[in-house]
Parts: sequence; C-alpha cells; structure tokens
Amino acid sequence: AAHSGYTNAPTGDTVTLGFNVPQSGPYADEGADELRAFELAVEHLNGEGDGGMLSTFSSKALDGTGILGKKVTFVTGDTQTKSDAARASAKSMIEKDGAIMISGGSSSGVAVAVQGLCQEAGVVFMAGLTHSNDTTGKDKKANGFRHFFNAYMSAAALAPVLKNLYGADRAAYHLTADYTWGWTQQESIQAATEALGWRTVNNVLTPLAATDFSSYITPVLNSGADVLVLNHYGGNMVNSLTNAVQFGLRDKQVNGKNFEIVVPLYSELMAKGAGANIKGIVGSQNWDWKLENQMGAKYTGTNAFVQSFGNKYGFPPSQAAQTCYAQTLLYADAAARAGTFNPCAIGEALAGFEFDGLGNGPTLYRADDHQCFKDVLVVKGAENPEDEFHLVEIVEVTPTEQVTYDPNHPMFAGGALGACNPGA
Amino acid sequence: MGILEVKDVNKRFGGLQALGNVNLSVADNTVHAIIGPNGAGKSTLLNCLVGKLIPDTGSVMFAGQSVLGRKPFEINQMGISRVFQTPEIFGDLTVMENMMIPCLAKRDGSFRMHAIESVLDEKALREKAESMLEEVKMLDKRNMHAASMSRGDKRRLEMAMCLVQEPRLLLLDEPTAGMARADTNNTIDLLKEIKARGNITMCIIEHDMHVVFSLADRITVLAQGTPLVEDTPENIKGHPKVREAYLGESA
Amino acid sequence: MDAIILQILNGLDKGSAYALIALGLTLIFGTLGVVNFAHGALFMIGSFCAVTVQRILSVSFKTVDPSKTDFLGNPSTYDTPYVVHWFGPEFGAGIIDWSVPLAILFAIPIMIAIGFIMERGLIKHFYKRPHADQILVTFGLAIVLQEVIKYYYGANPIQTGAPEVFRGSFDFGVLLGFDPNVIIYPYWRLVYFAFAAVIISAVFAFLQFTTFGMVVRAGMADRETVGLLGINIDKRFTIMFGLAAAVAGLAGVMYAPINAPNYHMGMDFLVLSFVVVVVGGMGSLPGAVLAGFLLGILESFASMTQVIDLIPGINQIIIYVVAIIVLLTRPRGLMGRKGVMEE
Amino acid sequence: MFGLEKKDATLLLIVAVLTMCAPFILNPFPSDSGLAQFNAGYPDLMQRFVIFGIFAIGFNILFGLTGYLSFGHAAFLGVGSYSAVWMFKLLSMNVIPAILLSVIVAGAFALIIGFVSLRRSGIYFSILTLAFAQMSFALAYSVLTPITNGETGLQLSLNDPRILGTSISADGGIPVTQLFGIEMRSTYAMDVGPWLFQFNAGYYLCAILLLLAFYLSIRIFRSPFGLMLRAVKSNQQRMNYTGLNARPYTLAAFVISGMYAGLAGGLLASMDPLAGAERMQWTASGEVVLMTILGGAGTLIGPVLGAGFIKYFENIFSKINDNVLHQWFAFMPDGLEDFMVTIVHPFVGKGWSLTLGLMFMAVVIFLPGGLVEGGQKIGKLFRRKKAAEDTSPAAKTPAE
Amino acid sequence: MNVKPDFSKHANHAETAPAFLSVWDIHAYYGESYIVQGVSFNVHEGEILALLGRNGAGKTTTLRSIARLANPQVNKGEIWLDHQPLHRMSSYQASMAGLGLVPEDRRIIPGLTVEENLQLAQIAPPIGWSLERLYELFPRLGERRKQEGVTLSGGEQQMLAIARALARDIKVLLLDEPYEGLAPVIVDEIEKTLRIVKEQGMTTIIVEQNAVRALQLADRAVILDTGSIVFDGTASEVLENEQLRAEYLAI
Ligand SMILES: Nc1ncnc2c1ncn2[C@@H]1O[C@H](COP(=O)(O)OP(=O)(O)OP(=O)(O)O)[C@@H](O)[C@H]1O
Ligand SMILES: Nc1ncnc2c1ncn2[C@@H]1O[C@H](COP(=O)(O)OP(=O)(O)OP(=O)(O)O)[C@@H](O)[C@H]1O
Ligand SMILES: [Mg+2]
Ligand SMILES: [Mg+2]
Repeated sequence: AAHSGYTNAPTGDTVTLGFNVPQSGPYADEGADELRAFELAVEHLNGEGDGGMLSTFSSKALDGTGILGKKVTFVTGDTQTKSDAARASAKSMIEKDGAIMISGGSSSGVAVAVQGLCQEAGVVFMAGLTHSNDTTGKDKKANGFRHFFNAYMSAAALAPVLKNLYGADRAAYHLTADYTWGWTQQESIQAATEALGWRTVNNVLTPLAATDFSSYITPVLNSGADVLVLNHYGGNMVNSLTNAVQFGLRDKQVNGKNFEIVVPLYSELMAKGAGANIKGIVGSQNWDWKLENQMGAKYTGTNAFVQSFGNKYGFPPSQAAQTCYAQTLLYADAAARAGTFNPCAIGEALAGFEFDGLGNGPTLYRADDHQCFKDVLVVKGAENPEDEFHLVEIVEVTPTEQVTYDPNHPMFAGGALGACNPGA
Repeated sequence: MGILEVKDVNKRFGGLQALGNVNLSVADNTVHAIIGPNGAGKSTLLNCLVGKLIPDTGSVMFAGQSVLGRKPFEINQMGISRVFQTPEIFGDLTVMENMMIPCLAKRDGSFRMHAIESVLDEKALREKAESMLEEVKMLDKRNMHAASMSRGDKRRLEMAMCLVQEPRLLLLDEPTAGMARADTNNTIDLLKEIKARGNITMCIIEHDMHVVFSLADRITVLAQGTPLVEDTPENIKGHPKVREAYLGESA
Repeated sequence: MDAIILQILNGLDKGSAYALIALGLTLIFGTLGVVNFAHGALFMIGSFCAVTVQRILSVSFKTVDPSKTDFLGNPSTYDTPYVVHWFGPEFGAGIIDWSVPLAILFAIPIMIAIGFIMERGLIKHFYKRPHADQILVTFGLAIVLQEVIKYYYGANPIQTGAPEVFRGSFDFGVLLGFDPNVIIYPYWRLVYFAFAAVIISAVFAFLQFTTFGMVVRAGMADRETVGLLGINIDKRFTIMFGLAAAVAGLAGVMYAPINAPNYHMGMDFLVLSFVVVVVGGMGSLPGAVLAGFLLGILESFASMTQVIDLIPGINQIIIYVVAIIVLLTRPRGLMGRKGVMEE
Repeated sequence: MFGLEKKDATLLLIVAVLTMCAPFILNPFPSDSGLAQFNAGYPDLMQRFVIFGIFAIGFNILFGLTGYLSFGHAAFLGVGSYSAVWMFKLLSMNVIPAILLSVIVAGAFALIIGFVSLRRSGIYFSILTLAFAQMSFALAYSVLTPITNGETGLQLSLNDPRILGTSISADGGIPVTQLFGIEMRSTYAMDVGPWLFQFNAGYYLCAILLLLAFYLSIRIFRSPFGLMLRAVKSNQQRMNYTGLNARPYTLAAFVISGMYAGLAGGLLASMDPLAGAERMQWTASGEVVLMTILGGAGTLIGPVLGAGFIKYFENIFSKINDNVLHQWFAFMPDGLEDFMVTIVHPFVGKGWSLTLGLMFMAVVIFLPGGLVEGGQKIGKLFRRKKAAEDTSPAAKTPAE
Repeated sequence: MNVKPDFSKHANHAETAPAFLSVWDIHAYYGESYIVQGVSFNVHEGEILALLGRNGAGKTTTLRSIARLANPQVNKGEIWLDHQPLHRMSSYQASMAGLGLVPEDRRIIPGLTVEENLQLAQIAPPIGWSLERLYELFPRLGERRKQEGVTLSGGEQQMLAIARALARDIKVLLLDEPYEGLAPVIVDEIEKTLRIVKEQGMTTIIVEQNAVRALQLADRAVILDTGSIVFDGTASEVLENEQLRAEYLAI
C-alpha cells in the first residue's frame, strides 16, 4: 500500500473492513449472527436498506454514502475461536485484502489476541463479543475498542438484583471454566456478591473440554450452598446448567430457602441451547431486542435495528449482532468525524465519545481504557415463552453509574493502553 | 571346552516341557547339526541361544561368557547370528539395502548417526555387500524388492545377511527348506566353503538328511525336549533308536 | 462417604458412555483393524437421530393469532404439532415427550444402514491400506458428516429432553440408609446405565455364543486364508461394521438428554474413546468396557475438590496420566491381545 | 551438488526456485479480478506455508522413515513457540536466540517424551504421545497460565523486561521482531500493473530455513542413518538379531523431528510473537499427520505439499463469502447467478471444512500415496502420451 | 530337450473338458510382473499330479491362481472344476465348490487355537472330516488342541494346515510344499495319508521341492519353468528321463 502515514490507507473509491468471526467450532451460530449484523451495517452505511440505527444515532456525521465518500466493502474470515487461527485470518485481511479495521469475535482469548495484532499492524480493532475484564483491563490496547460489557459490569449489575430476589444471606458455590475469562468472571461475581453479604462456599474450576459436569454438580448437593453460580459460557454453560437441573438442584430446599442457579453471562443462543432448563435463571446481558418496547424510549435505536434486521433475516437480532452492528457504525462515524481513516485520529474521535441512539441508551467510550459504559440488563429465562424469540425476559436494567468503575480498579490493573499505532 | 556350552537348560510352555535338561557342547570351528522330530524343541533351543526366549533354568555360555540376560542385539554383538525358520528380512527394502544393514552394524554396538561419515566408508561396505551377494548368487537381484522374491531367494538373502557379519557362531534353522535341489546343493557348497575358511562355528537344524550328512561334524538328536544321542554322522545313520524316532525307513 | 458414592455413580454413568463408544470402536478398530476417526461422528449422528425424531414428531402447522403481534409488529402465529392435532393434546404431547426412546427404533435401522454404506462404499477399500490412509479418509468423512449436520442443524446445542417421567431424580441415598436428599441421582442417568449394560451384554452374547466373532478376528488376521476356507469374509465385515455403527448410534441417542447434542460432540469424544480402547487393550471387548468404566470413575474422583486441592489441574489430565501409567506398566493395555496393531 | 545425487539436487533446486519466487507464483491473478480471492501471495500465508512445511518435513523424518506415528507432535511446536516468545520478552527481539532456544527446548522436550513413549510401538506409541501432548495442552491452557498466559496466548507487552533491547519502541509501541535490524514484518511491495507482489523479510528467512531443513532431510533420507530408520519400520526383529538396538535410532529420529517442530514453532513466534495453547491440542497434532499423509508419507516433497494444501484451504476458502460469490457469478442472469451461489455456498466460507473433508477423502481414495503420487501419475500420463506420439509416426510408415 | 505340452487335448475346451480339473491358458500377474505365462493342464479324478520346477518358476503362483486368490491377478484363462467355472468365482466360492489349498507358508491364523483353526474350516459348507477323525490322523494336534496355532513347531503347523484342508469336504486338494520342514518319519506319515485320501477318490496337485518323493507318489507330473510348462506326462517318464531331471530338477 502507498505510504500515507498509516496502514492500508484506502486509495480507490472503496474502503475495506474485515469481519473476523467464528464460522466453525461451537460458536459458529453466534458468528453467523454477527456476520448478519455486519452485512446489515455495511448496507446501511452505503445507503441501502432502511438505514437502521443511522437515523436514531445521536451523531449525524454519517449520511449513507459510505465513509468519507468511499463505498464500504468487507471481507470475512473464520476465527475458529482459536487465537492462532484468528490472528492468521486477521492478518490475511490486513495483508491481502487491505482491511483497515477488524471487528468481530466471540471469545475473550481471541479478542485479546487479535487486538494485540491490530495494535502491531496499525489498524483499528472494534471488539465483538468479549466479556473478560482483561480486554480493556490488563490487555487493553490503544487501537482496540470494546462496546460489549465485561465481567465486572455483569457482577455489579447482578448483585443488587440478586439481593432483591434471593436475599442477603446466601451461600454460593461457584463452578468456573478454567481459563482466563472464567477466572475474571468468577472473581468479579464473588467480589460483588460478597459485598452483599453472601458467603462463598467453594469455587471449583472445570476443564474447558468437559462435557459432562455431573461430577462437579454432585458435591454441590451437600455442600451447604444454596446458590450455584455457573461461570460458564456457550456449550459449557448449556451442559453444566442442564446437568444441574437434571440433578434436581432447583427442586431443592437448603437452609430453608429455595436453591437457586445464577448464570452471570447470558445470551439468546445459550438460552435456546439450554431449552427448558433456563426457565427462571437469572443473568446479565449487554442488550436485548425487547429493550425499547419494555423499558422505554431511553433505548431508542433498538426497535429501528430490530425492524431492519428482522425484515432482512426473519428473526430478531442477538446481543452479539447488536454489538457488532453498533461497533461498525461507531467506527464509521468516528472516521467521518475525524475526516480520515488514520487509526490514531479515529482513536481520538472515539476516546471519550458520548453517544446515544444505538439501542443501549446514553453511552460513553471511555478514553482511559476504550471501554463503553452504558446500562446493563439483568435478565432471566422466561417461564412460558410465547415463541423461541421470547426465551429471555428482562428483569431490570441497572443504570450506568452502578456498573462504572475506576480505570485503575485492581481487577483491571496491570496493563497500559500505550500509544496508538498507525502502522506503516 | 567348546565355544558354546549349554548346561541343563529347561524351558516350559504352560504344561509343556519344551526343553528338558538339555546339555550341549559345540566345539570351535565345527558344524554341529541338531535333528529331531517336529516339535522336539530344536527351534526353542535356538531361541534360547539368541535371547528370543529365556530358559527357565540352566546356563548358556558362549566363548566363556553367559548369554543369558542379554538382549538379542547384545548377543548378536557377541558374535552369534541366526537364520530363521521363516525368513526374517527387511521386506520393504531392496536386496542391496538389506545387505547394507548388517554391514553398517558395528560389532561394538555403538549407535552412530552415519549421516556425516557415510561418504567415508560407504564404498567399502558396498563392495563387501556385493561380494557376499555374488557368493550366494544373488547379485543380479540386488535391486529387487525383498518382499517380492520367491521364498528360496528370501532364505538365501537372509543367509547372506548373516554371513556378511562374519559371525563366530552361525545358527541356521532349516536353511534349505523349500529350496530347489540345485540351490540346496549350492548352499551346501557355500557353507562348506565358509567352513573351510575357518574361524566359524555352525549349528544347523535341518530335516533334509542329505544336507545334514554332507555338512555336519557332529549330530545331536533331540526328542521331546531332551537329547537322545550325540554322535558322528556315520553312527547316527545306523542308530536304531534314531531310525525309529526320526529317520523312518526312507533314510 | 456420600460424596464418594455419588462420584462412583457419576463414574459409572460417564463410564457407560465411554464403554459404549469404546465398545463400538473396538469392534471396528480392535477387531477390523480400521482406525476409524469417524466413530465419534457416528455417535453424534445417533444423538441427532434423537433430535430428528423430536423434530419430526413436532412438525406443526401455523395458526394466526390476531390478538398478539410478533417482534416485527405483524400478527403472530402459533404452532400446533400435527401429532397433537391428530391424537389429541394429551396423547399427542405424550408422543413428543417420548421422542428419545422412540428414536431408538428409528436409529437402529438408520445407523445400521449408515454403517453398511460406509463399509461397502468406503472402508472396504481401506482394510489393506496403511493405517495412515485410514486415518485420513475417516477423518475426512468425520468432517463431512459433521459439516452436513451443522449445515442443517446449526452449531448451537439442541436440547432434547428425556420423557417427563424420567426427568426427575431418584433418592438413592434412602435405599442405602442415608438421610433423604443426600444421594440423589437423575432417573435418566440410571436408565442410561441400565441401557449400556443391556447393549454391552447383547454384544458380548452375540460374539461369545456365535462363531461370528472368531471368524471376524480370523478374517482380520488373515483374510486370504479365511477365504480359502469358504467363508465370505466381506459380508461379515460389513455386518460387524453395521453392528459397531449401531452401538455407537444407540449410545448417542440415549446420551441426547444428558447433554444437548451439538455437531462437534463426536470430536470431543473421539480422542477419549481411542484412549479408552487402547488402555483397555487392542482387540479386547472386555478390556474396552473395563477401561471405559475405570477411566469414568477415576475422572469423577479426580474432579473432587479435595483431590484438585491436592494436585491442581489433575482433573484436566487424569485420563492421560492413567493412560501413560497403564501403557508403561502393561505393554498391551489392560487386557490386550498379542499382535493386534503392534506395528 | 552438496553431496546429493542428481535427482535430489534437482528436487532441491526446484524447491529453492519455487520458494524464492513464491511471491510471484502464489499471486497469479490480478488484484482487481474476481479470482484475486485465490491469491495466496501475502506474507502471512506464505510464511505459514513454509513454516508448516518445515513442521511436516520434520514429522515425516519420524513417521515416513520409521513408521512411528506420533499423535502429539504439536506439543513440540507449542513448546518452541513459548520458548521463542519468552526469549523475546526477556532477552531481545532478535529472532536468532529465540529460534535457537525453541529448537533446543523442543529437542529436550522431545528427548524426554520420546524416551518414555518409544518403549512402546504401534498404536500404543501413538496414544502415549497423544497423552503427553494433551497433558501439555491442558496444563498450558489453565494451570500453567503464569507461564503460558492460558487461553489468550503468550503475547509481548509494554512492560517486558527485555535485557538486550528496549521495553518500548521509540513510537510508544511494542518493539517488533528483527534479525540484526531487519524487521521481520518489513515488506517490499511491487506494483506491476494490476498485480501486487509482496516480498517480506520474514518470509525469506523462513524460506531459507525451509531449504536448509529440506536439504538436511534429504541427507537424512539418503544416509545410512535413514536406511536404519527404514529398517526399523520394515522389521525390528531382524534388526535386533543383526546386533542393532533400534531404540537409539528411533529416539534420534524422534528428537530430530521434535527439533524441526520446535524450529517451526520458533519461526511462527518470530513472524508473529504470540504462542497459544491450542497450538498443542490434538487437532494440531492431527493436522501435521494429515499434511504428511496427504502429501505422501515417506516422500521428500510430499509433506510440504500437504502443508500448503491444508493451509491454503484454511486461509483462502474460509474467506469466500456470499458477497464474493455474487461477484464471481455476476455475469450470469440473475436467476442463474443465485442458483450458482446457492450451489457453491455450502462449500466455501463457513463451509470450508466441508470442502477440506471432501478433499481429504478424494485424495486418499483416488491418489493412494498422496499428492506426490498424484503428480507422478500425471507425469507418467504425459510421458506415455509423449511416447505414444513418438511412436505413432513410425506406425504410419510401414516397415517395408 | 523341451517336451512341449500337448494342447490338442484341450481343443474345444470348456464344454467337452474331459478332465476333472482343467486349467486352460492362464496368465497371471503380480502388479506389472508377468509370472504365469499361459499354463494349461488337466487333472483327472482321483489322480495325483506333481507340479515341479525351480524356485521362482511360478508353481505357487499357479496354485494361487487356481484357488482364485486376489493376488496374483489372472488376466486370461479358464479353470473348470467338475464342470464349474472356477475362473468366475472368488476364493471363498471356489472353496465352496470343492477346492482346498494348503498354502506354502501354512497360514495358521494367529490368535486362534489349534481347535479354532479347525473349527473355522467347518463354518461354511461343505464340511468334511470330523475333528475327531483329524485328531486320530494327527494325534499331535489332538494333544495341542488348546494351544495357539502359531506357537506350534514348524512341522506341527504343517500338519494343522493339511488337517484344516481335510476338515472341508473338498474335491481337489492343492498342496504347496507339504513336506517342507517335516521330519522324515512325518513325511512318510503324510505320504501315507495322501495315499489314503487318494484311495477315497481325492484329486490332488502337489508342489514339492523333494521331486523324487513327489514323483513316487504322483501319477502324473508337470514341470514349470519361468511360468511356462516344459513337460507334461507321467511321473515315471520324468523319473526315467535323465536329461529332464538334470535340467529342471537337478536330480
Ligand atoms: N510360545 C509357545 N507357547 C507354547 N508352546 C510352544 C511355544 N513355542 C513352541 N511351543 C511348543 O514347543 C514344542 C517345541 O517347538 P519347537 O518350535 O522348538 O520345535 P522344533 O523342534 O523346532 O520343530 P520343527 O522341526 O517342527 O520346527 C512344540 O511342541 C511347540 O508346540
Ligand atoms: N507378491 C509378489 N509380488 C511380486 N512378485 C512376486 C510375488 N510373489 C512371487 N513373486 C515372483 O513371482 C515369481 C514366481 O514365484 P512363485 O512363488 O510362484 O515361485 P515358486 O515356483 O513357488 O518358487 P518357490 O519354489 O521358491 O516357492 C518369482 O520370481 C517371485 O519373485
Ligand atoms: Mg523349528
Ligand atoms: Mg512356492
């Protein structure tokens, strides 16, 4: 590429974005949904379709003529939910296709790995679904941005609701996926629930490869705990939850209270996978398609997005889709406002950017760590879903203030944002 | 005292006494034949000599050293080579490559990468292998795939592989079984010549009496795991017990 | 004590799954000598038989319900399964509820057919080929099967419940004199254990009381000679393969309610089942079953907190540690026969 | 040449020319054409081709010659990568010490695992190696996170100590890997009309090492040592009774191939300083097995071809999405276009593994012996055709 | 001297085939190598035919072709057994049609006991001698019935291989070097057995390196050399023909 001060400066009349999502492996369906959102976002940016959230977005720098007058094109790749493969795929987008921004992904390990790559290569990384504290904590990077919420925020949002629902005198037993995301999730939720007065009976690490959790579930029965916290995601969560329900945990009475199960991080796909077992189980989400209808106009944008997504694909979008869509728009908007694709200028435009109308209510892209701050949803599995799109019910929305933390919070300490890297 | 001394060797397989108190002494530079009915324990005895089987009791001394407790490759390094009843060769390799392996195997047993020094002595080894092949009249088959040879040829190849090692004791388990008459005669000549060169002792198991009587200096007759008689060929031929148990009327 | 009994129960259950998969694999791998990397895929297809039966039974027609709107604001519709429509709400729903046991009937012919097709169409040509080639072709096949399932069913797990009556759990502890609610165990897992026991005994009986097993073993050792004795070994190999596929498939069908089926569940089990077969000893059916239960129980014990606290991470590697120890101390696994796949 | 026979020297020469010209050869389509999607001539993929080529060559020294099928070779690759990244973190960004350390550490690791595993043969050996590798993977993924950084993978960071070098580069970023000042990522781009050819420093380093690795493997194959290894495969019994202890030979082969894997791992980290645990998973070990068999086990060039084949599918086919398909078939009438897209759709993009699976089956069914054998068959066909052409004129002129 | 086989006997072959077993112009290949190059001969019911020749002449290959084994490939030729077209059958069908082969390396099936090896032969019809009768003929096998077949001594394995063939109700017995590795007494035994089964009407082809013994037993002889027939006549003709014996049999 020509030397214009940054990597892959677009030379022609198009600009290329790279969407790097899991297309094989257990998260392939989530990846497929992300990809749908990306395609929709590109359509809207190029002025096709109904424009979706462009009309509700508080910033009006985008006008449906692409970005900075250049038509948006995109390339896609498969992360396989492996950091190696994800980096290879991202590299090929950068080196071969001239992608100027990489987005997507469905796990924190991949997000951190690809974020590191984008930093080195001098392109912008707009994280997809990544929930670990590390992504904008110890592994944060100047070129990387996260719209999705994180483990700390989940915990902070859940804690008061859990207190309301289950009381302050509870004993929790944690099962935790034995890798970095699981640990940060567990650490966060433990801290938040202990602050309420809950006791932590035990925390058991489960292998990633585990499919049958029975041998981890049975000790819970007689441990004296009355809440089980499943710090699992995806297939792990579906299996551990299913096993827990099979073993009758939910029918049990311990210490005179109903035994409860909590799944801190929720998603629509997981709820679908867990089927009836998810009924009444509480967790947190970044966004839900019913948000505007149920919680009011504060969350404007939601309906616009659901309409255009639903019309195109026939079903409502997932939170992963909404994040990816929002991230694409945010990137485009930042470029438009900055007047250039230079990652450093875009970084400046995004840092401290406050916006509204992308479905989450007023949101801040904090400059210190490139983490978005917005309301977090507490949800639970519907008891009697009217159809497969209503598996999740919104319980409450926890306002931004409650989930905001100091950038130097110990759970996020240790890394440095560093300087932005424009590459070549 | 002979170069090979077998003392009171016993070997049982479950309820079967395959070898019972076998004593055998083989003198240096002689050909000693072991004959006997099928299942008498001849191959089992050889297996005990080369470390394939470990006798239950007894001792096996070769050149003053015990072979018991040593691994087959160590026993070979002491100077014992063996031709098997069913040919054991490197089927995937060519005849010439088959010959190169024993040529490369050093008697001291040291492991060598052979990658660097190969250029140095490969030519000499190659010549050695070729002259051995010439002796067994297989030079024209040098590039043949060993597995696709007829069985007689496999036997001869195996014999050549053993001979090229210049062993002090050569064990032959039915070397001419399945060989055409002409080749059997050639083999007899070859073994005679090897013997004449000296410095080699042979133990031979054979059911072909023509071969046995043309080569052997002494013969041990084994029956049901125990030596029946040991004597010179002439005496054995006339031995009534042997005729009855083994040779039959046609000998 | 109660914790130990629970872990033994868990181990038996996990062991049943391992044993069933390993049993099928031994029939193919230990007896036919084919390294079948598609075996996990057969297990997966079995599970998807359950999913499919559930889907078929739930095929519905739509009725518009004008009182409600769907997420796009259009009048919403609701589904009525045809079986419910035909047989009335109670019996119809009952049929759907029983779809997993019904799937057994469906899976047997399907799995046998898949086994036959696989053997006749593909594996047949690979008996004499090197193991490496077998690995390549069956691995390719496994990927293809997996991707086909993914194409039609997606990557997300699909919950396939056991019949209502088996859904609860059973207070096992009371039987043993413990307090109530101390040792409770899900009904379905007990069903699975019993089912595994039946299948395993059936396979053993079939191979023990007929000459079939002997002929196949002989055929594997020396096809040519068995042919010389007037035996059509090809036919028997095909049957054996169909049998193995059926065992794998049935293990999968019954496993569906325990863990929601997903398209890559076969791969998750594949490596493990090879380890089980080899630890059990190549070619030995009792060995495979024994190793399956042994590893299942050890795995359960290794996941107890007390053990993990002692040796962190042991739950991650226990199976491999056991495999290494067994193979180093017993050259042919627990009950392996000499000469089977030792080259 | 270099002590090689003519045939081998020619092969080495061909490989040398191909690797050196890879940026051209792999970029045959102009970048504005629809087929540009099939171009593979960008640094990352080219590097992967040669690095996995090295990995497969090494694996073939063990498997192709001795017949010992290791199902845990990825462990050595992973260990190599981790060592290299640690070297970058602690010592210097120069790739030489990193690569050296990765080869040495992988070799030592292979020595230990090999020593234990080689006590068994056949399938028992395979499962032992698999067990060791899976253990390494599981530990690296969780328990050993302080050393391996677990799931995320070991990366460089701004506060690495780096004794010989700086923690932070002048522009505030993490320094990049280099060879005496030549940055591995530096790429010279050459625009020729619509073509864009990229010459990457890292790629050429890998390519040169591939040639060295290939040369060494030819020497091993042709040496008496190689003959011994083939003898191990053919008949261990006879080897024993010829006074040869097979163990040191197989162990040497195991360690050599482990070092090749370590080299590949070190290079991966040198090109992209990240080491992830999944590099050690059984699927990764399985991949190198597949590469070797696919290309042709026991042949010299086969493993390299197999590595290229699999990496090509993984990186190129996975990126073809419906958009691209619509572009390709845009010239067709709408109905037909959609039809074609629907037909091709399941095989590309997220269906790339389906295509890969089908290719595995096709290759092994129709080309037993792998791609090399396929090449030979085609070669033979040509020669036969040529021979037929040569004789046909003679046939037209009768002998009388 | 070359004695050309008399092909006129085969005129109008298939339908009018006079013989019990007739082999007509078979050509067999191992891969690319052309081994049996147009062999034709007839065997009459109840007759013993000796098939002789040097190592590698193609005797085994001829027998394997008749037994319809997958390797070698027979590209051309017809084989009729009692009006049944063997050449259109696979080996198990040929066996059911009444063909029994005792292969040259015995092919005892590993992993099976002696008894199982015999039982295996009695799974597919037609079933021949009962196990008791076989054990009577070879008491050795009776003693060893629970032992794994491959651990038998060489000679015992040979007995097992022959017994296994007789366990089926065969019409034609093909023996590939049945005397190899057998003690002379046992050879006498087996020869007696062969005479017994001959008296019961068995048709036999015997391949043997011990040409004299084979000829004493046989009614007729066929000599093969490099894949072609060089002599077809009565056994006594060979025994009388010095030149023939010297040239092809080295006796
Ligand atoms: N591994 C074994 N297990 C059980 N029995 C065995 C084993 N090996 C050999 N035998 C038995 O030991 C006896 C001696 O066998 P051996 O092979 O030594 O006989 P042999 O004298 O070589 O006979 P032949 O001349 O027929 O080869 C036989 O009866 C045989 O069945
Ligand atoms: N599997 C094979 N592949 C290729 N060639 C073979 C194969 N088996 C045998 N041959 C070749 O076929 C020729 C005939 O072999 P065959 O075994 O029929 O000879 P034979 O007359 O039985 O000899 P012998 O007396 O040594 O057993 C030999 O030259 C041999 O090299
Ligand atoms: Mg013997
Ligand atoms: Mg023969």
